[in-house]
Amino acid sequence: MLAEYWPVLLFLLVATGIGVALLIAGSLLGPKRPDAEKLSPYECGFEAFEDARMKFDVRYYLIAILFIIFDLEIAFLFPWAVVFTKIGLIALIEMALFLALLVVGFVYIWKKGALEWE
Amino acid sequence: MTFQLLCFYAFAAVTTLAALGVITLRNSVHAVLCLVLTFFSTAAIWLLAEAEFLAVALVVVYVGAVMVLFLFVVMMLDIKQEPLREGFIRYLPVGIAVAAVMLAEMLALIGVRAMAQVPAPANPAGDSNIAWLGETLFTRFLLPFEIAALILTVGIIAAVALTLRRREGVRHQDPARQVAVDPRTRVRVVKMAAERGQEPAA
Amino acid sequence: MHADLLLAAWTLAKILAISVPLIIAVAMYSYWERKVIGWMHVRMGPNKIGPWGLLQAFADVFKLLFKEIVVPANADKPLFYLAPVLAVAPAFAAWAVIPFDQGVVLANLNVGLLYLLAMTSMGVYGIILAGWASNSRYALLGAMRSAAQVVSYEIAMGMALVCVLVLAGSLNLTDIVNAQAGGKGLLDWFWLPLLPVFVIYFVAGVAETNRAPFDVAEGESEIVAGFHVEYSGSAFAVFFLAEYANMILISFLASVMFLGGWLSPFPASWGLIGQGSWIWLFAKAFAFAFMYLWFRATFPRYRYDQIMRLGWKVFIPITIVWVLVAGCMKYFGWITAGA
Amino acid sequence: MPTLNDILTLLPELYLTGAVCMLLLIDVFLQADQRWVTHWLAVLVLAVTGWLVVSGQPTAPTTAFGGMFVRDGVAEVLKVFALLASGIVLVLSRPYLRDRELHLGEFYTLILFATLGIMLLVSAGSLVMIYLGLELLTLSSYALVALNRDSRLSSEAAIKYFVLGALASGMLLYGMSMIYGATGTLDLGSIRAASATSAHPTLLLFGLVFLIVGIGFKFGAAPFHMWLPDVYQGAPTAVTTFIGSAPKLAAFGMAYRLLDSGMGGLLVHWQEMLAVLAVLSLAIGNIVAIAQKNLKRMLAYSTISHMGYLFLGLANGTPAGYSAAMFYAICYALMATASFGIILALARTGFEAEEIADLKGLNQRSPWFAGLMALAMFSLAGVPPLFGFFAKVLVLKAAIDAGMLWLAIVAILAAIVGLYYYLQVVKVMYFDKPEGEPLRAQVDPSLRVVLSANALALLVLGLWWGPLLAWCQRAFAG
Repeated sequence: MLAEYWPVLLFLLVATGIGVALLIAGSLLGPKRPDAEKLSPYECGFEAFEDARMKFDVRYYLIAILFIIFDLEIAFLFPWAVVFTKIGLIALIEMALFLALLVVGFVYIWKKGALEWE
Repeated sequence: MTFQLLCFYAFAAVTTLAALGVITLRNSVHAVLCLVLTFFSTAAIWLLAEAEFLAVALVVVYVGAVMVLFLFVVMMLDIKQEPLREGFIRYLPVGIAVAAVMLAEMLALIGVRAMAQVPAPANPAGDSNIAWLGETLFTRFLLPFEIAALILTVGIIAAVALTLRRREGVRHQDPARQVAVDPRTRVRVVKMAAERGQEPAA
Repeated sequence: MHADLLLAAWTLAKILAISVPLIIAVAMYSYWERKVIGWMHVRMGPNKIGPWGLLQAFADVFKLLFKEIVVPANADKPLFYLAPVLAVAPAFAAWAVIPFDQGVVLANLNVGLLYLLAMTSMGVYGIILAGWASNSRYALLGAMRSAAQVVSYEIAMGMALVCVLVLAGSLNLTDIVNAQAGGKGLLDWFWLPLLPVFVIYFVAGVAETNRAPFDVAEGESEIVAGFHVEYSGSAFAVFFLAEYANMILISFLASVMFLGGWLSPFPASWGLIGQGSWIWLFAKAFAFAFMYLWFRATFPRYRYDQIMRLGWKVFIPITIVWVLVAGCMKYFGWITAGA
Repeated sequence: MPTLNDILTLLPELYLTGAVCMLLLIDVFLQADQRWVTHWLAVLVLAVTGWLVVSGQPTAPTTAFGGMFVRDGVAEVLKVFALLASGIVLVLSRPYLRDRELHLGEFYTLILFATLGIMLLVSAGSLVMIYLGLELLTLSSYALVALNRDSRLSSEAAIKYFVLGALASGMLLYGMSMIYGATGTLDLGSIRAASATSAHPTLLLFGLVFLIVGIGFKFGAAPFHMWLPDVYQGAPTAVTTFIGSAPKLAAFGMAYRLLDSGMGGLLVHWQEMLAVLAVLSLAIGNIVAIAQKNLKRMLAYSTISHMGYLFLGLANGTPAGYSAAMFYAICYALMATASFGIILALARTGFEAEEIADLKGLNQRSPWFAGLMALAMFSLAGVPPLFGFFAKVLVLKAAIDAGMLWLAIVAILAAIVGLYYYLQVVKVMYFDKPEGEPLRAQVDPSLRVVLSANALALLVLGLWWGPLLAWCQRAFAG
């Protein structure tokens, strides 16, 4: 089994290498003439008057949390999809129940308006 | 075989160093990235132990989802680093003591495995253990599986109940309503008789 | 030891045989994009450099390489450089499991589908880090929007993959293609039983790559270029490479999952034309890649609230239902795929 | 493959799951002023679940889903009282929550989910089920504690609870993985069988230590009690009432399943560990409680000391000891609902009634509530002839029977110290002059009825404890 993964590892290294190589090539070939105006962050003509890192709407976190939960459900679905025909009808019912619980949560967030983006 | 062992040590070293980075780096975003690296190299180690599905699932769930949330939170909270570090030295002895106990435990566990000479359970399903894992999960561990769904549902409720709030008095546009405006309700076309204006002076 | 080195070199050669054409494909794709959109706008598109302007893309690459990489004053320098690498690495590494023809695949992983999901989910790091490391408002806003959007559509994509998996019964991509083989040619492919999911998958793929009409993250009329507004020179080129490599990847994946990969659309009984070949796969992928450009030239940009609504309130419910529908199809033998 | 029998064995839990999902869906379609529908439906659901538990109780212990789930007498008793305590909490909380704009549907669904977690936990037949049941319970509890998002104290308490709770879960999980490593099974019965002949006793012991630490955290026993006072004080009182009552039954159930069903072969080892925890809890809980000005905080330290008493019974390691401990857990849950219930009854908009000084002269203002509070305090202190007294006698007897006379002596000394701060509350209510605004108790009739019944039950059960004790003993007899 592991034999199949060496190429993947190597590919990851090569892919990283491509990115790094391009960056290095760019920094070697390109000029380096910094000045204060050039280095100031983009602010449509204004001076940047404070640190750009700011607090965000809590909705973004909520999306991230919901994403984790749904991602976990998907992680459960993968092994199920592989074996459910072997296990039989019970597996289908099981997953229907599992998804039903998920749908209950989904209806809840929907009705609560967590999916509205205003 | 030796190459495999070499890989194991390399990944183990990366895991350890990255984990060290998590607790020592001053910049919290850097620390989170170290944690990502820790998870990633742990996944690689699991892969070396032939736990194929679990390894990739670790990347999908932890690296791909959980750590994204971490990054969101850490990035946006903009934590000031200095006060956080005050307790670090003070609690170091306690931490080391706990770590020592954990190490002893691990050694005990490894010792047991070595003594018992239990070969790592062979891949029961032949080429892939995902089928084996699926079968176990959906037959023997059916009840725990459904309870896991319940826990996830509670997670959804808790997340929404604790974070979502309708802010009063915030004015916002509802673009859908803006777009749905019917011109007939906004513009009145009035018919009137043409008036004769003043002739411009020649 | 000697044999091992030889094997490593051979693998490396195979990897380069995938990556180098991919880089060239990205260059030609960007040329093709400008050409196609030009035609759709009744313009000529690039036509000065090389015959029919074919060398335009390469000229652009060289121009970018010789430009300065401007690092903003308050940027987090290591992360600023790390972000493009993190964007491009998964976009390339995902290609390791794409089967180009029967047996022509770099790594025939048992969990290939999950591996793809893992790689696509890592792409979001490049975006978030680019936005944060730049320390610029526009970049950060763009990054947050983009990350939330990518993450939302990833669920729909993941669910769509599960539907495919249910019918194919294997996470291995070669097996998935073989499960779509049958006597009836294109009627055996998964797009038919999974029609809604097929549409969702490709549309979600467009949103996942932040392309028009879902390109609010870099809607130039509101937040300039989004997360990579501060990137210039070759650092920008790397982001560009990652984005286009991802688009081509999605095109290939849609072909492999739903349109039978290298299988011929004609029944096997039709002789030579009914035989599978990598040409079919490339033709299908080209069609999808063309759709990307067509969308961009045709559709006005979605609003952000519309994008989120589409992802969460339309795609996710449909895919959840279709997972069970596909389960029933498979279980009750309504379709014979994978047999 | 699940059979019909499996489903029937699990019927109360399945019903509760379905009902709470329905309730969640109904609630999101209700307006805020229709929340009473959710309220009474939730109470009804608990009652029906209780009925299902009792009516479907098999004569002999039954397992379902391949030993994952155990339905025996212990589970029955604990479930009935957990459901009862949750029901009491729901009724007592409504006026309090309504005054504070916390009367949310989530409160009900989370309490019901937590109760479901308790039911699964006390019926667990496998380490996985213990962990999942516990997570269901604690995850809901964290969210409940943080329910009042505008309160800094509440959020802080939730964070503390969450961090330490997660740490405890981690410990528990670590211990479980050790035990799994040593025995190669997750099933509690098989673990017990395997532990007797295990070739790796060191590893088992290591696992046991971590289990005990995890249990200690969840009980809130000293020295793992740090989270408890802050959480009790910071959480909205309605939520404190819940986490102070029903989950204690779950904690007992978990300890029983883990230590007796699973690690019964290592009795001699965990007996001593529990004894240490008991002494520390008794000492720290009672002594620190004296210094408290805040009633909720004082009751939190009192909880710690009561967990010490509970451990006395558990450490005995015989059916008699377990039944004494279970009796104590039930007794404590009812005393907690009563005493926190008084705080709920006296609180009103903008006023929490949670300082001991707030109770000054309660007798003049509201003699009935003062009387109920006095009953609860006397019972907590263990004054005869109340419920708490008899429960204490039972666990002391269990400790002496187990040959831990010194432990019993410590417990008696601790009880005498405890008498001081409980009587302090009574003194304040009856002998101090009222200050500030007059206290007005809630007029909600359901609250009055349930609270009165709850407090009077402490008296009635103190006089007429026979049937309850017999029920507890029967549970462990089989």
